[in-house]
Amino acid sequence: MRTLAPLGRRRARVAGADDVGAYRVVHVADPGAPAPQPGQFYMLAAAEGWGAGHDERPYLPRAFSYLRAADGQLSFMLEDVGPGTHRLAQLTDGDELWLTGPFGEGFRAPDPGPPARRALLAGGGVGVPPLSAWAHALAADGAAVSAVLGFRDAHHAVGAELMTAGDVSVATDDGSVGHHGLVTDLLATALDDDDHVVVYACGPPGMLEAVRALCAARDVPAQLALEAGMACGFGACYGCVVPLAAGGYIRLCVDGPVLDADRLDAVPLHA
Amino acid sequence: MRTLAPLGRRRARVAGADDVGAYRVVHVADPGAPAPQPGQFYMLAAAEGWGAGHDERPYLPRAFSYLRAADGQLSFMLEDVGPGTHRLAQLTDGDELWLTGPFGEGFRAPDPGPPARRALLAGGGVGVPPLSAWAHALAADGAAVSAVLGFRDAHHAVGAELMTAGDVSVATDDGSVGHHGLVTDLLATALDDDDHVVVYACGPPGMLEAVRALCAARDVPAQLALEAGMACGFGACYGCVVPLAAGGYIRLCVDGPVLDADRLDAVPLHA
Amino acid sequence: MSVDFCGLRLAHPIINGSGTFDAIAARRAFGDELLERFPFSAFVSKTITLAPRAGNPPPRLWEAQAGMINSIGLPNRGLAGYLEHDLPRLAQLPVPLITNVMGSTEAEVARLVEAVDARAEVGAIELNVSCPNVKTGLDIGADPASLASLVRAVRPLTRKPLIVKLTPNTADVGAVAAAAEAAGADAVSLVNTLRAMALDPNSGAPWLGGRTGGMSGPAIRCVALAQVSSVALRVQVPVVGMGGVARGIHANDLLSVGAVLVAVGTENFRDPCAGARIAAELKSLQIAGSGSTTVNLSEPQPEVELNCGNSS
Amino acid sequence: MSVDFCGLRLAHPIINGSGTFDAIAARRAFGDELLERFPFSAFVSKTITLAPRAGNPPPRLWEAQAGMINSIGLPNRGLAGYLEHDLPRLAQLPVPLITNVMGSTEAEVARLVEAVDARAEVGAIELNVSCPNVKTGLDIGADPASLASLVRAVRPLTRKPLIVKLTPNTADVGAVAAAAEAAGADAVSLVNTLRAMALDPNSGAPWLGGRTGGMSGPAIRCVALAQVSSVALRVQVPVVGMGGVARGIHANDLLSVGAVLVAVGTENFRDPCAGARIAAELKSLQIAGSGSTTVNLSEPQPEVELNCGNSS
Ligand SMILES: Cc1cc2nc3c(=O)[nH]c(=O)nc-3n(C[C@H](O)[C@H](O)[C@H](O)COP(=O)(O)OP(=O)(O)OC[C@H]3O[C@@H](n4cnc5c(N)ncnc54)[C@H](O)[C@@H]3O)c2cc1C
Ligand SMILES: Cc1cc2nc3c(=O)[nH]c(=O)nc-3n(C[C@H](O)[C@H](O)[C@H](O)COP(=O)(O)OP(=O)(O)OC[C@H]3O[C@@H](n4cnc5c(N)ncnc54)[C@H](O)[C@@H]3O)c2cc1C
Ligand SMILES: Cc1cc2nc3c(=O)[nH]c(=O)nc-3n(C[C@H](O)[C@H](O)[C@H](O)COP(=O)(O)O)c2cc1C
Ligand SMILES: Cc1cc2nc3c(=O)[nH]c(=O)nc-3n(C[C@H](O)[C@H](O)[C@H](O)COP(=O)(O)O)c2cc1C
Ligand code: FES
Ligand code: FES
Repeated sequence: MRTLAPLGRRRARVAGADDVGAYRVVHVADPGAPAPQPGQFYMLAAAEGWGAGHDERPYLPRAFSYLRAADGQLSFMLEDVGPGTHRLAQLTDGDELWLTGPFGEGFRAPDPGPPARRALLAGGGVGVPPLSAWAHALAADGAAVSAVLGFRDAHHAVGAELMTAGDVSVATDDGSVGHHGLVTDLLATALDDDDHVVVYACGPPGMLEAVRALCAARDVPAQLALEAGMACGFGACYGCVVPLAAGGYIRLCVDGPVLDADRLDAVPLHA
Repeated sequence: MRTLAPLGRRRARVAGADDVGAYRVVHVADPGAPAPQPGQFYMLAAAEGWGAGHDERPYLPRAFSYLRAADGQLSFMLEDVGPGTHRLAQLTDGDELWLTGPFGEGFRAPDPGPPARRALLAGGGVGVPPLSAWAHALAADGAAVSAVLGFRDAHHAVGAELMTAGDVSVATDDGSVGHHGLVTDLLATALDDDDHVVVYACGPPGMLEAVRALCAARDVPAQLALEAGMACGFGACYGCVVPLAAGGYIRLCVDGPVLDADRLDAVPLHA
Repeated sequence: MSVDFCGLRLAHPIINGSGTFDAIAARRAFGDELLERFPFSAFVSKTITLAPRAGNPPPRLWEAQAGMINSIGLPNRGLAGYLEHDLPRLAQLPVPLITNVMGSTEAEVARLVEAVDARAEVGAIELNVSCPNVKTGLDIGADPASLASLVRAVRPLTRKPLIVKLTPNTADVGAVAAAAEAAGADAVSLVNTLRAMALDPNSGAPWLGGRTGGMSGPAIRCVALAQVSSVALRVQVPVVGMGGVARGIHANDLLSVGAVLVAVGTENFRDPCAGARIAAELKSLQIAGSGSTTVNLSEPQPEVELNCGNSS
Repeated sequence: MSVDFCGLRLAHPIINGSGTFDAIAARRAFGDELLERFPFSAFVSKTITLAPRAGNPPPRLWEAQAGMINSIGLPNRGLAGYLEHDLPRLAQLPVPLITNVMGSTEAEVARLVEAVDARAEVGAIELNVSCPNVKTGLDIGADPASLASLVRAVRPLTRKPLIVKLTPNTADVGAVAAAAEAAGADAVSLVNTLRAMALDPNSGAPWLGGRTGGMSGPAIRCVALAQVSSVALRVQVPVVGMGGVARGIHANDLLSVGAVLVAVGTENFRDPCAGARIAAELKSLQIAGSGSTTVNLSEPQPEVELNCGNSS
């Protein structure tokens, strides 16, 4: 599912930002822009002060899935992991940023069946935004949605609040909230329970690879929203490639970021 | 007159900043540092966001004469003319900057005579800070000080308020305040009146050259505080050179910025 | 602003750098609006090789100070795939096409040039010579002699304008450009990326899948300007200048030192319409009068510097 | 952290780049505190020439993206002035002295090396070969053959360690380094500045008094790292790495690819104690264990890339 992006970057106003546990949610005014598809992403760069961080970075824009898109406003959820996210996390009401997108292919609905497969969402950390957007779209179509989410600790687990549709169960590495262990434990239990599902997953590479292996072992179809280092987001640089099981590479920004799990031998650990 | 600089750069807190007409005055806490000599300068760089301006500049620190030094606090007066001054003019209470200095040779007092020469200060625009510091020092020694200052217009002429010692007359290019014309007109009149003076001047190259020529023609000793593009401020880069009448170059940062006017054939128009 | 370049009439002097804009992928992302407001006055293809190439293993990108390093590794469908799949789609663009090709032997390059020459959709051919000579290991484009022999060999094979894209990783780019001109090049373009490297902050091992890569972006702009300037002083044929161009004034600088066209590369990643924006900024500069009036750089340097003009 | 470099025992691996720190001027600015807390483990002089040089007309500086261009033009008192005036003062520094010399003929360089060799205060001699060969016009340091003959000619004239400072403006810096080693160099240092240019935003004429200049600072760091890496793979003698080092991790990167010492240049302008700071940052990196354990870069590149590893 792909919505075309308006040609070029646009200067957009930050309409507000708030902290949600360990994460920052930034709201951006994007009036009159086409509605994106869950799983699509945007390239963001602060209009001011982009380039004065450590080692004079960031220089390139950064890719972010949208969390929510409504009433001419986009919301993004990000974690400060380096100079780009650090700068973006500083933005507040009235600041401006450069915005391009939406880019890429989003999630595809389970084929109708009969019997229709349920949607089972599995996410970790900053994997929440595309899954949350997808849960909303599915719920709006009256589909049943359940999600399993993993976080480092209680402070990060607050991010689960952003999963505002479907029934959600949480796991934390330190057991401070919900299941003490990996989100894939919850996924496995859910699949034991009912595996006539399509798994939709987004999260850190290690978690995605575990999801892929689990679903492959059980013959459960899965769509994975991957990440890769990106310079452009629209197929110009050939930088964001992921190796396919069939051989060769695809550019994640134009052929992804959502991929059918069975196209991969493994989720690349870093790109 | 030279005060040695503490070795290395120090991270200093901005203690406040205010607008004075077209200029920005920035107060910097510099506790325990040695008292500088009027005419000496410091190299400044914002601790954050130094390097994200036009074309990713500024990169190097910027040179500024001090306006006032008292009670462990330094004050600078600057005009936003490019990425460095622009960023520094944004700093407010609590922000931090990198500070090195004091650097260079300051003004030297008129030789005692008898009969002692009076100090006549001539300045334009951002030439005010070193002259103001010098006027304070002279006044503190009970010497009579008068100053002629030139500005673009009324908005800039507010900067004359920073000349808080001696009696001051002002000229503006547009005549909106004081004499309608050049500060050198005022200087000439003052010299007609009494030329048993030492002229101390700081300002734009064109004005300094006019002062130099005027004083040379009348055999009046003059000390000029010059400017040049600087990378380091302490003699390391050999970038800040000024050609001497005697031939060869001197580094303005270690052999200046104050020079006896008779060492120059002309004040270089840009360096 | 319209420019004649080797007989091609271009609406303005701003084109793209090879491999920094994929018009086919961009159309998937932006739709037909791309055709209605195409950012460049000509479109330069990514480098095409005889056989298909997968390109380098990731990571392929490193973000540097005011620039980036890439080790993309020239992925492409190969000549046949390009002619059959890409060229018909590219022909739908509203601007002339320049096809960029590279081979590691004269025979390979010859086959590429002949095949591209046969296609009416192509307006000009650009030779990417930033490719090691299989014998010497040195970039063909770094050595005037081997470059001259390559150009002489393929020059007769096409009537289309032949642009030689020079590598900046050489001692005397002016000499290389002069050799290309003498061998029959209709134009030269520069700079390609500067050889660069980055280490993984965690492991200390080379970050890029290709171990080393090519530096581009504003960080190389002043180096590119110096090289374009010395090439423009050495050759009569038109020069396409590029390297770190992000704003109209940067394009104007390259035109001032003698370039006829300016290519935009890395800035396209930050702004998909960088080409159109820079062309507009350039136009307003030229209207404002501060536009390029090629300055005479050929005067000797200050006497004292005849020996060491460029050393510190 | 202490290092043995050609028989000189240095307290840590961080020295200054020639021409980026004037210890005599710095003592005028900072007083004797400079001697008590000298930032470098050895002091490298600015380049000395036979005759005094005034240097280039101003402007000599251009601020670039994450770096700068200089056209200083090697101002110096000349050999006699250096020996008589500077050397006694430099001898008061608490660290070994390395004297950097340059000449435009072998005879000139020979006289410089002999004269400096005679002075006990000097611990090592660095040859700046970023100087055009009067015959070819090409930088001596850009051409393996002329460099080798120069080094062979002067090598016998001194027992002190002889460091050859290479120019980055060459096609194959590894080959040049190998030639210097074969001719008897005890060490090589790189990179010198990259040839670069800037235009006056108002007039469009070259900004720098020397028309072109040398680029330095973070903008060249990744280019320098690639060059130091390829040199370290080609020579056995110790390598002094430099180019854009501003923090401990940058020094660590250079050590990781095989440098033995790291020189800090432009960062000294921003932080007069950069040398000491970077040495401290390096030390804490090495304690933290993420310190340099020279990585093996000599494996072949991925098969697909043998042809075009460094091209995009
Ligand atoms: C399609 C897509 C959607 C995404 N959605 C989200 C989202 O919704 N929320 C969110 O928080 N994040 C999201 N991300 C990830 C986000 O883009 C990255 O976290 C961000 O780019 C990091 O930039 P940074 O400057 O903060 O950190 P960086 O410094 O760029 O560090 C991030 C990683 O890049 C690598 N790296 C380090 N230095 C360099 C360098 N100099 N050059 C190249 N690589 C380097 C390291 O592996 C490091 O772990 C998404 C990514 C993609 C591709
Ligand atoms: C000893 C001394 C004392 C000073 N005292 C004061 C003071 O008290 N108050 C004050 O306001 N100013 C003072 N100055 C001047 C101040 O240092 C400059 O205005 C400042 O450095 C400008 O930096 P910028 O980035 O704002 O502007 P820039 O962009 O640096 O422009 C300033 C000038 O630099 C040149 N320039 C433009 N681009 C570049 C480039 N890329 N590289 C190199 N040069 C370029 C142009 O000539 C331009 O007019 C002093 C200067 C010196 C040397
Ligand atoms: C990601 C990337 C891919 C590139 N691919 C090619 C290529 O396939 N062929 C080529 O001749 N140049 C290629 N280049 C070089 C550019 O065309 C251009 O010469 C260089 O990037 C300098 O311009 P810039 O600084 O504006 O990017 C590539 C550059 C980048 C950044
Ligand atoms: C202002 C300036 C002057 C320099 N002078 C010399 C010199 O006299 N001799 C020399 O061999 N290198 C000289 N260099 C080159 C430096 O020693 C160093 O090789 C180069 O700047 C790269 O290091 P950096 O990026 O850390 O500055 C000079 C560099 C600068 C910036
Ligand atoms: S990010 Fe540039 S091609 Fe995908
Ligand atoms: S500013 Fe560097 S020597 Fe004067």
